[in-house]
Amino acid sequence: MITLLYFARLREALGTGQEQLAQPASVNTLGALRAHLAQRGGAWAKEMAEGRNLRAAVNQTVATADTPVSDGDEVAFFPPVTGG
Amino acid sequence: MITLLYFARLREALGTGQEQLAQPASVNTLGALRAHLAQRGGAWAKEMAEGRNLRAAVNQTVATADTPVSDGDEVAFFPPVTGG
Amino acid sequence: MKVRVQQEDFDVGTEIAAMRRSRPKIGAIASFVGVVRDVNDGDSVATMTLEHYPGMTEKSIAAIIDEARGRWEVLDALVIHRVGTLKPTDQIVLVIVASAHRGDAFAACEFIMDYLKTRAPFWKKEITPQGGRWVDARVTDDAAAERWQQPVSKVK
Amino acid sequence: MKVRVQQEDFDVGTEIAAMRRSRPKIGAIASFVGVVRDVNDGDSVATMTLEHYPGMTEKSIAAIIDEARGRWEVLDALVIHRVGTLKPTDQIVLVIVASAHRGDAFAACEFIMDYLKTRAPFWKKEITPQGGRWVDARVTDDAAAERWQQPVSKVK
Repeated sequence: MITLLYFARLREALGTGQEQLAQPASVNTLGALRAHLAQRGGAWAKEMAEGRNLRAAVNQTVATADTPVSDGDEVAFFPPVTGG
Repeated sequence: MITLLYFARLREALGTGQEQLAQPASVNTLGALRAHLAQRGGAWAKEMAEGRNLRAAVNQTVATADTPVSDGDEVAFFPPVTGG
Repeated sequence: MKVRVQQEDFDVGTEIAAMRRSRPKIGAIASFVGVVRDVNDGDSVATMTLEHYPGMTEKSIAAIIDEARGRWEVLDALVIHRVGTLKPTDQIVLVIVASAHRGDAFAACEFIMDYLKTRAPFWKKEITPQGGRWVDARVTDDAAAERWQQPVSKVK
Repeated sequence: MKVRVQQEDFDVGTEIAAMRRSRPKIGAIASFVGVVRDVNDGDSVATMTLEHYPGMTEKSIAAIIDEARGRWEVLDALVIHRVGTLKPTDQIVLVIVASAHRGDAFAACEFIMDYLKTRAPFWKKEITPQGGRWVDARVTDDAAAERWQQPVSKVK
Protein backbone atom coordinates (compact mmCIF):
# COMPACT_ATOMS: atom_id res chain seq x y z
CA MET A 1 0.00 0.00 0.00
CA ILE A 2 0.99 3.62 -0.58
CA THR A 3 -0.08 6.22 1.99
CA LEU A 4 -1.36 9.36 0.24
CA LEU A 5 -1.61 12.68 2.07
CA TYR A 6 -3.25 15.90 0.89
CA PHE A 7 -2.81 19.27 2.58
CA ALA A 8 -4.43 22.70 2.78
CA ARG A 9 -6.40 23.90 -0.27
CA LEU A 10 -5.85 20.53 -1.94
CA ARG A 11 -7.25 18.61 1.06
CA GLU A 12 -10.38 20.75 0.97
CA ALA A 13 -10.81 20.49 -2.81
CA LEU A 14 -10.45 16.69 -2.76
CA GLY A 15 -12.51 16.25 0.39
CA THR A 16 -9.91 13.99 2.02
CA GLY A 17 -6.62 14.36 3.85
CA GLN A 18 -5.38 10.78 3.72
CA GLU A 19 -5.95 7.49 1.94
CA GLN A 20 -4.32 4.11 1.41
CA LEU A 21 -3.79 3.08 -2.21
CA ALA A 22 -2.76 -0.35 -3.51
CA GLN A 23 0.10 0.43 -5.86
CA PRO A 24 -1.17 0.12 -9.46
CA ALA A 25 1.17 -1.86 -11.75
CA SER A 26 1.61 1.15 -14.04
CA VAL A 27 2.66 3.48 -11.23
CA ASN A 28 6.40 3.51 -10.48
CA THR A 29 7.04 7.25 -10.30
CA LEU A 30 5.47 10.29 -8.72
CA GLY A 31 4.48 11.59 -12.17
CA ALA A 32 2.70 8.32 -13.00
CA LEU A 33 0.93 8.39 -9.62
CA ARG A 34 -0.29 11.92 -10.24
CA ALA A 35 -1.59 10.96 -13.69
CA HIS A 36 -3.30 7.93 -12.15
CA LEU A 37 -5.08 10.12 -9.57
CA ALA A 38 -6.10 12.66 -12.25
CA GLN A 39 -7.96 9.86 -14.04
CA ARG A 40 -10.43 9.73 -11.15
CA GLY A 41 -12.05 12.77 -12.81
CA GLY A 42 -13.92 15.66 -11.16
CA ALA A 43 -11.90 17.52 -8.52
CA TRP A 44 -9.10 14.99 -8.97
CA ALA A 45 -8.76 15.74 -12.67
CA LYS A 46 -8.71 19.45 -11.95
CA GLU A 47 -6.35 19.45 -8.97
CA MET A 48 -3.92 16.85 -10.34
CA ALA A 49 -3.83 18.35 -13.86
CA GLU A 50 -0.32 18.91 -15.22
CA GLY A 51 -0.76 22.68 -15.33
CA ARG A 52 -1.60 22.97 -11.62
CA ASN A 53 1.07 24.44 -9.36
CA LEU A 54 1.32 21.39 -7.12
CA ARG A 55 4.19 20.27 -4.91
CA ALA A 56 4.84 16.76 -3.67
CA ALA A 57 7.01 14.81 -1.27
CA VAL A 58 7.91 11.13 -1.17
CA ASN A 59 8.70 9.90 2.33
CA GLN A 60 8.78 13.50 3.55
CA THR A 61 11.42 14.60 1.03
CA VAL A 62 10.57 17.04 -1.77
CA ALA A 63 10.06 15.04 -4.97
CA THR A 64 9.75 15.57 -8.72
CA ALA A 65 7.83 13.74 -11.43
CA ASP A 66 10.58 11.17 -11.93
CA THR A 67 11.02 10.35 -8.24
CA PRO A 68 10.42 6.57 -7.78
CA VAL A 69 7.35 5.50 -5.80
CA SER A 70 7.25 2.06 -4.16
CA ASP A 71 4.96 0.02 -1.97
CA GLY A 72 5.08 1.31 1.62
CA ASP A 73 5.95 4.89 0.64
CA GLU A 74 4.29 7.97 2.09
CA VAL A 75 3.42 10.37 -0.74
CA ALA A 76 2.11 13.87 -0.02
CA PHE A 77 0.61 16.42 -2.41
CA PHE A 78 0.24 20.06 -1.41
CA PRO A 79 0.13 23.65 -2.72
CA PRO A 80 3.21 25.92 -2.58
CA VAL A 81 4.03 26.59 1.07
CA THR A 82 3.08 29.81 2.84
CA GLY A 83 4.43 29.62 6.38
CA GLY A 84 6.48 32.02 8.43
CA MET B 1 34.10 79.64 29.73
CA ILE B 2 34.38 76.49 27.66
CA THR B 3 33.42 73.16 29.28
CA LEU B 4 35.96 70.47 28.39
CA LEU B 5 35.13 66.76 28.76
CA TYR B 6 37.50 63.78 28.44
CA PHE B 7 36.35 60.19 28.20
CA ALA B 8 37.65 56.64 28.62
CA ARG B 9 41.38 56.06 28.00
CA LEU B 10 41.87 59.80 27.48
CA ARG B 11 40.23 60.64 30.82
CA GLU B 12 42.57 58.21 32.58
CA ALA B 13 45.68 59.42 30.75
CA LEU B 14 44.95 63.09 31.53
CA GLY B 15 43.82 62.41 35.09
CA THR B 16 40.65 64.45 34.68
CA GLY B 17 37.19 64.05 33.16
CA GLN B 18 36.05 67.64 33.09
CA GLU B 19 37.37 71.19 33.37
CA GLN B 20 36.31 74.78 32.71
CA LEU B 21 38.59 76.80 30.47
CA ALA B 22 38.49 80.54 29.86
CA GLN B 23 38.57 80.80 26.06
CA PRO B 24 42.07 81.91 25.00
CA ALA B 25 42.05 84.72 22.42
CA SER B 26 43.91 82.52 19.89
CA VAL B 27 41.38 79.66 20.12
CA ASN B 28 38.43 79.93 17.71
CA THR B 29 38.35 76.40 16.32
CA LEU B 30 38.54 72.86 17.63
CA GLY B 31 41.94 72.41 15.99
CA ALA B 32 43.30 75.51 17.73
CA LEU B 33 41.87 74.31 21.06
CA ARG B 34 43.57 70.94 20.66
CA ALA B 35 46.90 72.63 19.86
CA HIS B 36 46.43 74.89 22.90
CA LEU B 37 45.88 71.87 25.17
CA ALA B 38 48.88 70.03 23.68
CA GLN B 39 51.09 72.93 24.79
CA ARG B 40 50.44 71.96 28.42
CA GLY B 41 53.12 69.30 27.86
CA GLY B 42 53.44 65.85 29.50
CA ALA B 43 50.36 63.63 29.00
CA TRP B 44 48.60 66.55 27.30
CA ALA B 45 51.29 66.87 24.66
CA LYS B 46 51.17 63.13 24.04
CA GLU B 47 47.40 62.63 23.99
CA MET B 48 46.56 65.81 22.04
CA ALA B 49 49.38 65.33 19.50
CA GLU B 50 48.29 65.62 15.89
CA GLY B 51 49.12 62.01 15.13
CA ARG B 52 46.84 60.62 17.89
CA ASN B 53 43.62 58.97 16.79
CA LEU B 54 41.36 61.29 18.75
CA ARG B 55 37.71 62.15 18.18
CA ALA B 56 35.91 65.25 19.38
CA ALA B 57 32.45 66.75 19.65
CA VAL B 58 31.34 70.36 20.03
CA ASN B 59 28.01 70.71 21.84
CA GLN B 60 27.49 66.93 21.50
CA THR B 61 27.87 66.91 17.72
CA VAL B 62 30.86 65.22 16.05
CA ALA B 63 33.34 67.92 15.11
CA THR B 64 36.46 68.37 12.98
CA ALA B 65 39.54 70.59 13.32
CA ASP B 66 37.84 73.56 11.61
CA THR B 67 34.63 73.40 13.70
CA PRO B 68 34.20 76.81 15.45
CA VAL B 69 34.53 76.90 19.24
CA SER B 70 32.91 79.74 21.22
CA ASP B 71 32.43 80.79 24.81
CA GLY B 72 29.77 78.61 26.49
CA ASP B 73 30.44 75.58 24.28
CA GLU B 74 30.78 72.02 25.56
CA VAL B 75 33.79 70.38 23.89
CA ALA B 76 34.50 66.66 24.36
CA PHE B 77 37.61 64.68 23.41
CA PHE B 78 37.54 60.88 23.29
CA PRO B 79 39.07 57.80 21.64
CA PRO B 80 37.27 56.02 18.76
CA VAL B 81 34.05 54.52 20.12
CA THR B 82 33.73 50.81 21.02
CA GLY B 83 30.14 50.23 22.13
CA GLY B 84 27.62 47.61 21.11
CA MET C 1 19.74 23.37 17.62
CA LYS C 2 16.03 22.95 18.28
CA VAL C 3 12.85 22.93 16.22
CA ARG C 4 9.39 23.14 17.76
CA VAL C 5 6.03 23.17 15.98
CA GLN C 6 3.32 23.97 18.53
CA GLN C 7 -0.04 25.60 19.11
CA GLU C 8 1.13 27.45 22.23
CA ASP C 9 2.58 30.93 22.21
CA PHE C 10 6.27 31.52 22.97
CA ASP C 11 8.32 34.13 24.81
CA VAL C 12 11.42 35.47 23.04
CA GLY C 13 13.07 36.59 26.27
CA THR C 14 12.75 33.16 27.87
CA GLU C 15 14.18 31.43 24.80
CA ILE C 16 17.11 33.86 24.48
CA ALA C 17 17.87 33.54 28.20
CA ALA C 18 17.94 29.74 27.89
CA MET C 19 20.29 29.99 24.92
CA ARG C 20 22.69 32.40 26.66
CA ARG C 21 22.88 30.46 29.92
CA SER C 22 26.42 29.13 30.52
CA ARG C 23 27.47 29.82 26.92
CA PRO C 24 30.22 32.46 27.28
CA LYS C 25 31.33 32.07 23.63
CA ILE C 26 28.10 33.68 22.48
CA GLY C 27 28.57 37.37 21.62
CA ALA C 28 25.63 38.00 19.31
CA ILE C 29 22.03 36.81 19.22
CA ALA C 30 19.83 37.77 16.28
CA SER C 31 16.17 36.92 16.40
CA PHE C 32 13.06 37.32 14.34
CA VAL C 33 9.39 37.19 15.29
CA GLY C 34 6.68 36.96 12.62
CA VAL C 35 3.36 38.45 13.66
CA VAL C 36 -0.19 38.15 12.24
CA ARG C 37 -1.21 41.43 10.60
CA ASP C 38 -4.78 42.67 10.43
CA VAL C 39 -4.52 43.33 6.71
CA ASN C 40 -3.19 41.16 3.87
CA ASP C 41 -3.44 41.96 0.17
CA GLY C 42 -5.85 44.78 0.98
CA ASP C 43 -8.39 42.71 2.95
CA SER C 44 -8.86 42.82 6.69
CA VAL C 45 -7.98 39.56 8.42
CA ALA C 46 -10.02 38.34 11.41
CA THR C 47 -8.19 35.08 12.09
CA MET C 48 -5.66 32.85 10.38
CA THR C 49 -5.30 29.08 10.59
CA LEU C 50 -1.94 27.44 10.06
CA GLU C 51 -1.66 23.84 8.87
CA HIS C 52 1.53 21.81 8.65
CA TYR C 53 2.82 18.38 7.64
CA PRO C 54 3.80 16.69 10.91
CA GLY C 55 7.20 15.08 10.57
CA MET C 56 8.23 16.65 7.27
CA THR C 57 7.85 20.18 8.62
CA GLU C 58 10.25 19.55 11.51
CA LYS C 59 12.72 17.76 9.20
CA SER C 60 12.60 20.59 6.65
CA ILE C 61 13.36 23.20 9.29
CA ALA C 62 16.18 21.11 10.74
CA ALA C 63 17.67 20.88 7.22
CA ILE C 64 17.40 24.66 6.80
CA ILE C 65 19.24 25.19 10.09
CA ASP C 66 21.92 22.70 9.00
CA GLU C 67 22.40 24.62 5.78
CA ALA C 68 22.80 27.87 7.74
CA ARG C 69 25.38 26.18 9.99
CA GLY C 70 27.36 25.23 6.92
CA ARG C 71 27.46 28.82 5.70
CA TRP C 72 28.01 30.80 8.91
CA GLU C 73 29.44 30.35 12.36
CA VAL C 74 26.37 29.33 14.33
CA LEU C 75 26.75 28.42 18.02
CA ASP C 76 23.07 27.69 18.55
CA ALA C 77 19.75 28.11 16.76
CA LEU C 78 16.09 27.73 17.60
CA VAL C 79 12.99 27.78 15.42
CA ILE C 80 9.48 27.76 16.90
CA HIS C 81 6.54 27.82 14.48
CA ARG C 82 2.96 27.95 15.70
CA VAL C 83 0.06 26.08 14.07
CA GLY C 84 -3.68 26.30 14.60
CA THR C 85 -5.82 29.41 14.70
CA LEU C 86 -4.20 32.80 15.36
CA LYS C 87 -5.49 36.38 15.33
CA PRO C 88 -3.88 39.72 14.42
CA THR C 89 -0.99 40.72 16.73
CA ASP C 90 -0.39 37.02 17.62
CA GLN C 91 3.13 35.69 17.19
CA ILE C 92 3.52 33.09 14.40
CA VAL C 93 7.18 32.19 14.16
CA LEU C 94 10.40 32.69 16.08
CA VAL C 95 13.95 32.26 14.77
CA ILE C 96 16.92 32.80 17.07
CA VAL C 97 20.56 32.41 16.03
CA ALA C 98 23.50 32.77 18.41
CA SER C 99 27.04 33.32 17.18
CA ALA C 100 30.31 34.82 18.35
CA HIS C 101 29.84 37.70 15.90
CA ARG C 102 26.85 39.75 14.84
CA GLY C 103 27.35 39.47 11.07
CA ASP C 104 26.98 35.68 11.22
CA ALA C 105 24.01 35.87 13.59
CA PHE C 106 22.08 38.33 11.39
CA ALA C 107 22.82 36.53 8.12
CA ALA C 108 21.97 33.06 9.41
CA CYS C 109 18.76 34.30 11.06
CA GLU C 110 17.51 36.04 7.90
CA PHE C 111 18.57 33.06 5.76
CA ILE C 112 16.60 30.66 7.95
CA MET C 113 13.49 32.87 7.77
CA ASP C 114 13.72 33.27 3.99
CA TYR C 115 14.19 29.53 3.43
CA LEU C 116 11.52 28.60 5.95
CA LYS C 117 9.06 30.79 4.02
CA THR C 118 9.64 28.91 0.79
CA ARG C 119 10.64 25.40 1.90
CA ALA C 120 8.93 24.40 5.13
CA PRO C 121 5.49 22.82 4.63
CA PHE C 122 3.10 25.25 6.31
CA TRP C 123 -0.07 26.66 4.79
CA LYS C 124 -2.08 29.66 5.91
CA LYS C 125 -5.80 30.12 5.59
CA GLU C 126 -7.17 33.57 6.34
CA ILE C 127 -10.68 34.34 7.47
CA THR C 128 -11.72 37.74 6.07
CA PRO C 129 -15.15 39.42 5.86
CA GLN C 130 -15.37 37.79 2.41
CA GLY C 131 -14.89 34.30 3.89
CA GLY C 132 -11.97 31.89 4.15
CA ARG C 133 -9.15 31.84 1.63
CA TRP C 134 -5.85 30.01 1.38
CA VAL C 135 -2.92 32.40 1.15
CA ASP C 136 -1.02 32.17 -2.14
CA ALA C 137 2.74 31.78 -2.16
CA ARG C 138 4.47 35.09 -2.81
CA VAL C 139 6.87 35.79 -5.64
CA THR C 140 8.74 38.16 -3.28
CA ASP C 141 9.35 35.27 -0.88
CA ASP C 142 10.90 33.20 -3.65
CA ALA C 143 13.07 36.19 -4.58
CA ALA C 144 14.14 36.61 -0.95
CA ALA C 145 15.18 32.96 -0.74
CA GLU C 146 16.89 32.99 -4.12
CA ARG C 147 19.25 35.83 -3.34
CA TRP C 148 21.06 33.46 -0.92
CA GLN C 149 22.12 31.41 -3.94
CA GLN C 150 24.60 34.12 -4.83
CA PRO C 151 27.91 34.44 -3.02
CA VAL C 152 27.35 36.24 0.27
CA SER C 153 29.76 38.78 1.69
CA LYS C 154 30.77 38.01 5.23
CA VAL C 155 31.01 40.88 7.71
CA LYS C 156 32.00 40.03 11.24
CA MET D 1 11.05 55.12 18.82
CA LYS D 2 12.87 54.84 22.15
CA VAL D 3 16.47 55.02 23.34
CA ARG D 4 17.52 53.95 26.83
CA VAL D 5 21.01 53.98 28.34
CA GLN D 6 20.91 52.19 31.69
CA GLN D 7 22.81 50.04 34.15
CA GLU D 8 19.92 47.59 34.60
CA ASP D 9 19.46 44.46 32.55
CA PHE D 10 16.61 44.16 30.04
CA ASP D 11 14.24 41.43 28.86
CA VAL D 12 13.77 41.03 25.12
CA GLY D 13 10.41 39.30 25.47
CA THR D 14 8.98 42.11 27.58
CA GLU D 15 10.16 44.77 25.14
CA ILE D 16 8.84 42.91 22.08
CA ALA D 17 5.49 42.32 23.77
CA ALA D 18 5.20 46.03 24.57
CA MET D 19 5.98 46.91 20.96
CA ARG D 20 3.44 44.45 19.52
CA ARG D 21 0.59 45.47 21.83
CA SER D 22 -2.27 47.02 19.84
CA ARG D 23 -0.13 47.46 16.73
CA PRO D 24 -1.80 45.20 14.13
CA LYS D 25 0.20 46.71 11.23
CA ILE D 26 3.36 45.04 12.59
CA GLY D 27 4.18 41.82 10.72
CA ALA D 28 7.89 41.44 11.42
CA ILE D 29 10.10 42.13 14.42
CA ALA D 30 13.86 41.73 14.09
CA SER D 31 15.98 42.04 17.17
CA PHE D 32 19.59 41.79 18.22
CA VAL D 33 21.20 41.21 21.61
CA GLY D 34 24.91 41.82 22.13
CA VAL D 35 26.44 39.68 24.87
CA VAL D 36 29.73 39.89 26.81
CA ARG D 37 32.04 37.07 25.72
CA ASP D 38 34.61 35.50 28.02
CA VAL D 39 37.37 35.90 25.44
CA ASN D 40 38.41 38.89 23.34
CA ASP D 41 41.50 39.09 21.13
CA GLY D 42 42.76 35.88 22.71
CA ASP D 43 42.61 36.99 26.34
CA SER D 44 40.06 35.83 28.87
CA VAL D 45 37.79 38.58 30.11
CA ALA D 46 36.66 38.67 33.76
CA THR D 47 34.56 41.84 33.64
CA MET D 48 33.95 44.75 31.31
CA THR D 49 33.09 48.34 32.17
CA LEU D 50 31.14 50.49 29.74
CA GLU D 51 31.42 54.27 29.80
CA HIS D 52 29.29 56.70 27.80
CA TYR D 53 28.80 60.41 27.14
CA PRO D 54 25.45 61.26 28.79
CA GLY D 55 23.35 63.32 26.43
CA MET D 56 25.39 62.86 23.29
CA THR D 57 25.05 59.06 23.42
CA GLU D 58 21.26 59.19 23.47
CA LYS D 59 21.19 61.84 20.72
CA SER D 60 23.57 59.82 18.53
CA ILE D 61 21.43 56.70 18.80
CA ALA D 62 18.26 58.68 18.08
CA ALA D 63 19.94 60.05 14.93
CA ILE D 64 20.92 56.51 13.87
CA ILE D 65 17.31 55.35 14.28
CA ASP D 66 16.11 58.37 12.27
CA GLU D 67 18.50 57.46 9.47
CA ALA D 68 17.17 53.89 9.45
CA ARG D 69 13.60 55.20 9.29
CA GLY D 70 14.54 57.21 6.21
CA ARG D 71 15.87 54.12 4.46
CA TRP D 72 13.35 51.44 5.39
CA GLU D 73 9.75 51.12 6.47
CA VAL D 74 10.08 51.15 10.26
CA LEU D 75 6.93 51.07 12.38
CA ASP D 76 8.77 51.15 15.69
CA ALA D 77 12.29 50.80 17.03
CA LEU D 78 13.94 50.47 20.41
CA VAL D 79 17.59 50.61 21.46
CA ILE D 80 18.71 49.79 25.01
CA HIS D 81 22.42 50.00 25.81
CA ARG D 82 23.78 49.10 29.21
CA VAL D 83 26.65 50.95 30.95
CA GLY D 84 28.64 50.13 34.07
CA THR D 85 30.33 46.85 34.91
CA LEU D 86 29.25 43.66 33.15
CA LYS D 87 30.54 40.09 33.13
CA PRO D 88 30.64 37.33 30.49
CA THR D 89 27.16 36.12 29.40
CA ASP D 90 25.63 39.49 30.45
CA GLN D 91 23.55 41.33 27.88
CA ILE D 92 25.08 44.61 26.63
CA VAL D 93 22.82 46.00 23.94
CA LEU D 94 19.37 45.42 22.50
CA VAL D 95 18.05 46.64 19.15
CA ILE D 96 14.47 45.89 18.11
CA VAL D 97 12.89 46.99 14.83
CA ALA D 98 9.26 46.41 13.91
CA SER D 99 8.00 46.67 10.34
CA ALA D 100 5.23 45.36 8.15
CA HIS D 101 7.75 43.20 6.27
CA ARG D 102 10.73 41.15 7.37
CA GLY D 103 13.23 42.50 4.83
CA ASP D 104 12.86 46.02 6.22
CA ALA D 105 12.99 44.81 9.83
CA PHE D 106 16.20 42.81 9.33
CA ALA D 107 17.99 45.51 7.32
CA ALA D 108 17.09 48.36 9.67
CA CYS D 109 18.06 46.31 12.74
CA GLU D 110 21.48 45.37 11.36
CA PHE D 111 22.05 48.91 10.09
CA ILE D 112 21.32 50.37 13.53
CA MET D 113 23.74 47.89 15.19
CA ASP D 114 26.51 48.57 12.67
CA TYR D 115 26.15 52.34 12.99
CA LEU D 116 25.82 52.19 16.76
CA LYS D 117 29.14 50.33 16.91
CA THR D 118 30.99 53.08 15.06
CA ARG D 119 29.05 56.27 15.90
CA ALA D 120 27.55 56.12 19.39
CA PRO D 121 29.94 57.33 22.13
CA PHE D 122 30.51 54.24 24.26
CA TRP D 123 33.86 52.90 25.40
CA LYS D 124 34.68 49.47 26.79
CA LYS D 125 37.34 48.64 29.33
CA GLU D 126 38.07 44.96 29.87
CA ILE D 127 39.54 43.47 33.02
CA THR D 128 41.70 40.47 32.08
CA PRO D 129 44.24 38.48 34.13
CA GLN D 130 46.81 40.92 32.67
CA GLY D 131 44.93 43.92 34.10
CA GLY D 132 42.57 46.50 32.67
CA ARG D 133 42.68 47.60 29.04
CA TRP D 134 40.57 49.85 26.89
CA VAL D 135 39.18 48.02 23.89
CA ASP D 136 40.44 49.38 20.56
CA ALA D 137 38.02 50.25 17.80
CA ARG D 138 37.84 47.49 15.20
CA VAL D 139 38.54 47.91 11.52
CA THR D 140 35.85 45.25 10.86
CA ASP D 141 33.26 47.43 12.60
CA ASP D 142 34.13 50.36 10.35
CA ALA D 143 33.82 48.05 7.34
CA ALA D 144 30.43 46.80 8.56
CA ALA D 145 29.15 50.37 8.88
CA GLU D 146 30.63 51.49 5.57
CA ARG D 147 28.89 48.85 3.47
CA TRP D 148 25.59 50.68 4.16
CA GLN D 149 26.96 53.63 2.16
CA GLN D 150 26.41 51.61 -0.99
CA PRO D 151 22.95 51.27 -2.52
CA VAL D 152 21.07 48.58 -0.64
CA SER D 153 18.77 46.09 -2.33
CA LYS D 154 15.33 45.98 -0.79
CA VAL D 155 13.68 42.61 -0.28
CA LYS D 156 10.24 42.57 1.29
